[in-house]
Amino acid sequence: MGLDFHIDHLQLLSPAGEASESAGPIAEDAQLLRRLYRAMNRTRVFDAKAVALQRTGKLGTFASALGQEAIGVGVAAAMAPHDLLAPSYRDHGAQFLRGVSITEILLYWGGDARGSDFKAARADFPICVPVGTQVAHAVGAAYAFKLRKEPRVVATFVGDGGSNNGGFYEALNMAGVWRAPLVVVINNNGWAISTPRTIGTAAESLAQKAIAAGVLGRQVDGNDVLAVHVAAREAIEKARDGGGPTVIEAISYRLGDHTTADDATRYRDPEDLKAAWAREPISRLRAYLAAKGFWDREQETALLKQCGEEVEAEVARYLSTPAPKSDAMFEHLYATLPPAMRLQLEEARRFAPGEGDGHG
Amino acid sequence: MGLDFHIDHLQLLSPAGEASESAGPIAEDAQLLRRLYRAMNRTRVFDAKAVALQRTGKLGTFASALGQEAIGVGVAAAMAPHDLLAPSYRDHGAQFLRGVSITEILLYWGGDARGSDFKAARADFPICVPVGTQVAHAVGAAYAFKLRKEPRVVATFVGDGGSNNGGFYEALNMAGVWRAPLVVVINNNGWAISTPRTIGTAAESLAQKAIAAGVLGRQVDGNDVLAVHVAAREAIEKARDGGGPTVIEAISYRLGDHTTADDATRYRDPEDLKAAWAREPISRLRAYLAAKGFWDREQETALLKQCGEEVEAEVARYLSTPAPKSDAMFEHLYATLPPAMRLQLEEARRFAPGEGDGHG
Amino acid sequence: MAEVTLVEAVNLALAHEMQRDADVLLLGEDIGVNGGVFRATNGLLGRFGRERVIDTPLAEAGIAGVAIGMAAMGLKPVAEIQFSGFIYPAIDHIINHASRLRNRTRGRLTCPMVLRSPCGAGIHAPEHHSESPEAMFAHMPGLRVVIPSTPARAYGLLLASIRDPDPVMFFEPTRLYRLFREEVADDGEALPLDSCFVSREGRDATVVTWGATHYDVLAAAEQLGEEGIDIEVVDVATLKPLDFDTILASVEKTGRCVIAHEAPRTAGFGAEIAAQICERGLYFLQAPIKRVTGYDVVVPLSRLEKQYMPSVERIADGVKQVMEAQ
Amino acid sequence: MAEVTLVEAVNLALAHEMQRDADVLLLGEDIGVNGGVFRATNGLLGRFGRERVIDTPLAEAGIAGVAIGMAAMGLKPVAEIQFSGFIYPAIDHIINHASRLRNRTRGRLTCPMVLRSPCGAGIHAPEHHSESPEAMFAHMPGLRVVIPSTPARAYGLLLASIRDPDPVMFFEPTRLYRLFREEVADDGEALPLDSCFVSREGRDATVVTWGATHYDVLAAAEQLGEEGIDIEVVDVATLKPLDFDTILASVEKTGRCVIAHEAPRTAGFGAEIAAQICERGLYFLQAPIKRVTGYDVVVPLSRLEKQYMPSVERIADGVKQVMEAQ
Ligand SMILES: Cc1ncc(C[n+]2csc(CCOP(=O)(O)OP(=O)(O)O)c2C)c(N)n1
Ligand SMILES: Cc1ncc(C[n+]2csc(CCOP(=O)(O)OP(=O)(O)O)c2C)c(N)n1
Ligand SMILES: [Mg+2]
Ligand SMILES: [Mg+2]
Repeated sequence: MGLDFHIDHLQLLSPAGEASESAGPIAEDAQLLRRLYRAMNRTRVFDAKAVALQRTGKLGTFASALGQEAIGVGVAAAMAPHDLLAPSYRDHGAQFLRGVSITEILLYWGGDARGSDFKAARADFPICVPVGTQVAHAVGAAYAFKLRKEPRVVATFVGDGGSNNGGFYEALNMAGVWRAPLVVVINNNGWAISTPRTIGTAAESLAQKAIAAGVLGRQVDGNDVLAVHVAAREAIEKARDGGGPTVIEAISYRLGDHTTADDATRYRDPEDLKAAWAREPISRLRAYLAAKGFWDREQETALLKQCGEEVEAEVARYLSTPAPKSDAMFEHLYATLPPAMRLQLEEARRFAPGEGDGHG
Repeated sequence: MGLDFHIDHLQLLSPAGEASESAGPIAEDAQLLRRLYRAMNRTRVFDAKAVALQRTGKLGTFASALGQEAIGVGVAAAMAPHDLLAPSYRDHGAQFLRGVSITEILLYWGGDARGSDFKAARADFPICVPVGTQVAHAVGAAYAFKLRKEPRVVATFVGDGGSNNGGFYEALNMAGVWRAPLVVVINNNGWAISTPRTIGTAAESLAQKAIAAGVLGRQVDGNDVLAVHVAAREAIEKARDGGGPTVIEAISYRLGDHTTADDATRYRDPEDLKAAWAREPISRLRAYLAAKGFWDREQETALLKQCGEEVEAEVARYLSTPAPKSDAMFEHLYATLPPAMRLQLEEARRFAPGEGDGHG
Repeated sequence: MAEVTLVEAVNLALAHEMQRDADVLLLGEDIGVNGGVFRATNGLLGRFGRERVIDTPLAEAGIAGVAIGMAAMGLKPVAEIQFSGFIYPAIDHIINHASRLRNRTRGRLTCPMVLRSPCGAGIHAPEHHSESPEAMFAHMPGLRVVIPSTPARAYGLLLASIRDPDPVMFFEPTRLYRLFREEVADDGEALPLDSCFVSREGRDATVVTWGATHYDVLAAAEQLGEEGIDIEVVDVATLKPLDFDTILASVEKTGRCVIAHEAPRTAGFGAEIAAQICERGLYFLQAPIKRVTGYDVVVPLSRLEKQYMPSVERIADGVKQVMEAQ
Repeated sequence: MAEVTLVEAVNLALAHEMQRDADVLLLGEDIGVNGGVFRATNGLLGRFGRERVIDTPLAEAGIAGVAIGMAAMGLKPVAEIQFSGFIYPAIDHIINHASRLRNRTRGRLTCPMVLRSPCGAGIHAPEHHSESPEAMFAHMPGLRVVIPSTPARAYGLLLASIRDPDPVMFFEPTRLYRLFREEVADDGEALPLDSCFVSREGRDATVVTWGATHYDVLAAAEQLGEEGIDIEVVDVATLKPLDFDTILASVEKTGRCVIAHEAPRTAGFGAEIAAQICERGLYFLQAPIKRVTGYDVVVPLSRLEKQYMPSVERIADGVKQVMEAQ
């Protein structure tokens, strides 16, 4: 008697950018691969700019996705528009593909709630800061879709640190019981701020956390956007077909600081960081694309130029957005402001310093 | 690549009371087996009496361990006196072996906090009602022992329902990282009040929840006190030797209502209950003991008489315990009552109705 | 029109809204086949099916969290936390998400959910089954906090809570669940969520109260009436947002005020009411305010719970104190 | 004697007690190599080792729970919750266990733990990093709730909290962490946990406050002084159990009272203070009490946090209001 469990591991592109024999049709899908490549680059260009804005006092604390671009991009590219995203705070790579604008992400980290009023991704959840709580929201949304027989799937992201939180476990366990149409992606970037993954859990993998919930768990090379994308596509299809949830552990590395408020040199061996750069997802895909003739130097130059220009335009839009007024604290607190709170609103107005300066 | 996990299942005594070939020395240890048998019977006699007391208005709501006697007894009998117990609310079978008195357990369920001031098991945790929270306390205590290099092990019990709670997971995960000297026993009695185990989780076993924490998980037949005891002994020895925590899922069945406030006929198929009676632990062990010549009818009669008398004596002690006074609310709230609360204490005294009647 | 208990009124309201609105669904521990440990959801699984009456795993944080996800997608989940003593793990989702989702997204996503939970002492229940945590929630911006004191108010306020477009904490005093019956027309008429109720008019002093204590205040009012003291009783019912005007008008009339609640005194919601009187009604007061409440101790196990709760005697005594003071 | 910041004072106190008492140990997220995200535990891992300075997994409920288990076995854990916005999952263990263990076991087991957590707005931090949840804890019987307002008080009160035989919630206003320096002798002298501090004596009105707002109240006092209004400033410091006598004595002297705190007004701890004045000091009041607080809204993201907080201007304005009222 007894029970046996297996956690598989998927890698389609080696760190050197060579496709494995089992890579399948995706390895030949130049159009898709270029789309993924562009999106990853756009995320990286944005991240660099956002960090620079913070350094010059034009943005609040910011969490860059540097090195983990393949995860957000690979997953979001597998989603249908009517699917739903429940992001963490490091998933703008995915959010951009969902239609969230760079300006919105900047407004959010610039301390302006209007950044969460996504003009395009109307149904997607906003950025979630309390680590792991977004997984329960994702499960509830997935339940709603299932109940209404809408063929929609929810994808959510959580960190390696977050996967040790009770909220992650309770939500995943419910998803298992309810066979909710859900994909939980663990961005295992090796660190929860200064806490290495090995101090977070004794589990050999994070994918095996799915076993506790009776859910399928898989490991993928999170620096291999092909593997991420294929695993996400399979999980989303399974969920859409009523096959229930999947956990995907995507193994990557946080090449930057935790946020701009962090200084990783305090706790991280520079050698580790150097080694991780050798596995990073963008140059890996570039090597493959170049070798296949799917991508050349000119395209590269054009892409980086385009990303830079686009980001600059959005930054300008962000910087010229007038600051919110004190009324905004009271707006949308309830559908209708309780009359007794009117006095507070007026007090706030009375004491508001010259409102109206931009985010710069 | 990939990872493989195995959950084993231990049964040494079949439901018919036949020992398996691999049962080992315990199957011949008449003295130990008689001790286990006595303790299980004592628990059962107590449970019947406690339920009767509640029915006649002499006890508050009570949670019987009927059918699950092998779990508490099998585990507690494997503990050393200086080990520590962090019980749930259904573990008086274990607590009795730890030296907690019947009177204390009755006082607790009779609504008198003095029932948690164990005269013998001074260091053991009190009964824990918020499901699953005791596991974290157990981990903290185990950490303290490890830090101080005391060779003590903590055992804690949690239900099948509780094993789906985030608190269980967080605590177990910490225990895994810290290699805490801990044994977590999941009393899988099939039900969380009216919620069957299958609605609680999609996991094929509850032992596999340990995998998520990188901890060893085992399944045992929880109606087989030999299996429970052997598994507990192995886990405790491992923990004492620095080998870290173990999760033991003991599969049993709740033969009674959830508590005296519950009516299981509302939600439970009588056929299931009947089938479960055929697997219950006491008659199983009796059959084995009798077949081996370790136990006879006279011993049985004497045991039941003795248990009955002892329980009656303790019940009398419980019933004649004077009710607590209103001061008790203020005592032990802090090491020293804040002076400003003195007025409240006096107000309570002033309004206390004729204090001093017994629990009857 | 039938005479029903408070718990039956809760059941009627749930059934009514589930029938009327397919977006309403229930989730919680043991609410299905078992009909809830207090039978508040009795019969609803049979009528509305497993998909809309969900027996959840034992996970209060998860229950609150998934309810938020459902609500954000337009469902109207009514989640039950089996006892208020087990609501604490859900607080994170309530304060960090339920109460903020609308504000955070500038109205793009909303959270029309109700979190029901039995509360209070007095039924000889085990440890942790006698909590009164309403003040903690009344402190959280973006929430509504409701506690009914009669079957009719339970029915009307629960309907209103389910229909409200924002999250509502709905606490049901277990001691009142079966204490008395009252005529309740199952007519789908909601009661307002922004008003206190004047349960009894009186001249001499105002007693502001809610939940199970309301019952004892009315009993004290009878006793005091016989002694010639005529008290006005205000049932707060909706603690947040607070209809302070009704309280203020009463205190203006009577000039004296007792606040009675079961939760511990310090930083209980009675403090907020006293503070507002102090801010806006100071000159009405002919005597210091008196709070008659649970003591600042852990709710004791059942043998002492009566000594803990604000009894009829303590309430009457409190009123006499404010009557005597000059 | 060195001039230190508040966060350095916290560090000094932790180091002092760890050195003095081998039972003291620290646990929390990123408190080890990283020294805490605010550096409150900087250098302590190196000095006291991994076994006594524990970097935990990301699990606030678990952190509180294991700390209770450690404390019950006689250790003196000082747990850090990285920000008060993430303290909510820990509430269950705090209210259901930490605050009750001694009472529940009639003194057999105790819970000498401290739960430290940075609190408050004003440092342009991201969402959920600006909470002021002290009132929720002040409502829980069996706890102590402490909030220092200066480096010296942080040092002395933290020492006292660690030495206290019961659980203490210790909130550290992030805005004060590095705002100013003060001389602090690292002499191991604790401050009392049962007293408010009169930070400034004055004749005309009493301002009761705590935490970061204390700093602004002192600034307002300077301004008001120039305008001829002389306020007395009471730093509550220990909210629970409350030293109300010091507050009452001040209000008796001045006859006017403003209560200033950063948490939302409704059911904030200011309400408790106002209520007690209303009960015991009504006749001292020459004007209604005024609360100057955070509004009853979700703490906004950083662009609006200044508008949310009780500013020097709002505090001064509040004092003038109570001065004008008759
Ligand atoms: C519940 C909670 N606790 C603590 C924090 C503070 N915090 C923010 S991010 C973080 C680490 C998260 O690590 P991980 O889950 O691995 O995600 P990553 O940041 O690496 O993407 C912590 C502790 C938080 N946001 N939420
Ligand atoms: C956190 C929490 N939620 C809810 C309850 C109410 N309750 C008491 S026992 C129980 C079911 C527990 O089931 P299980 O863990 O399987 O233990 P069993 O009672 O079967 O031994 C519930 C829901 C509780 N005590 N604690
Ligand atoms: Mg991480
Ligand atoms: Mg069970």
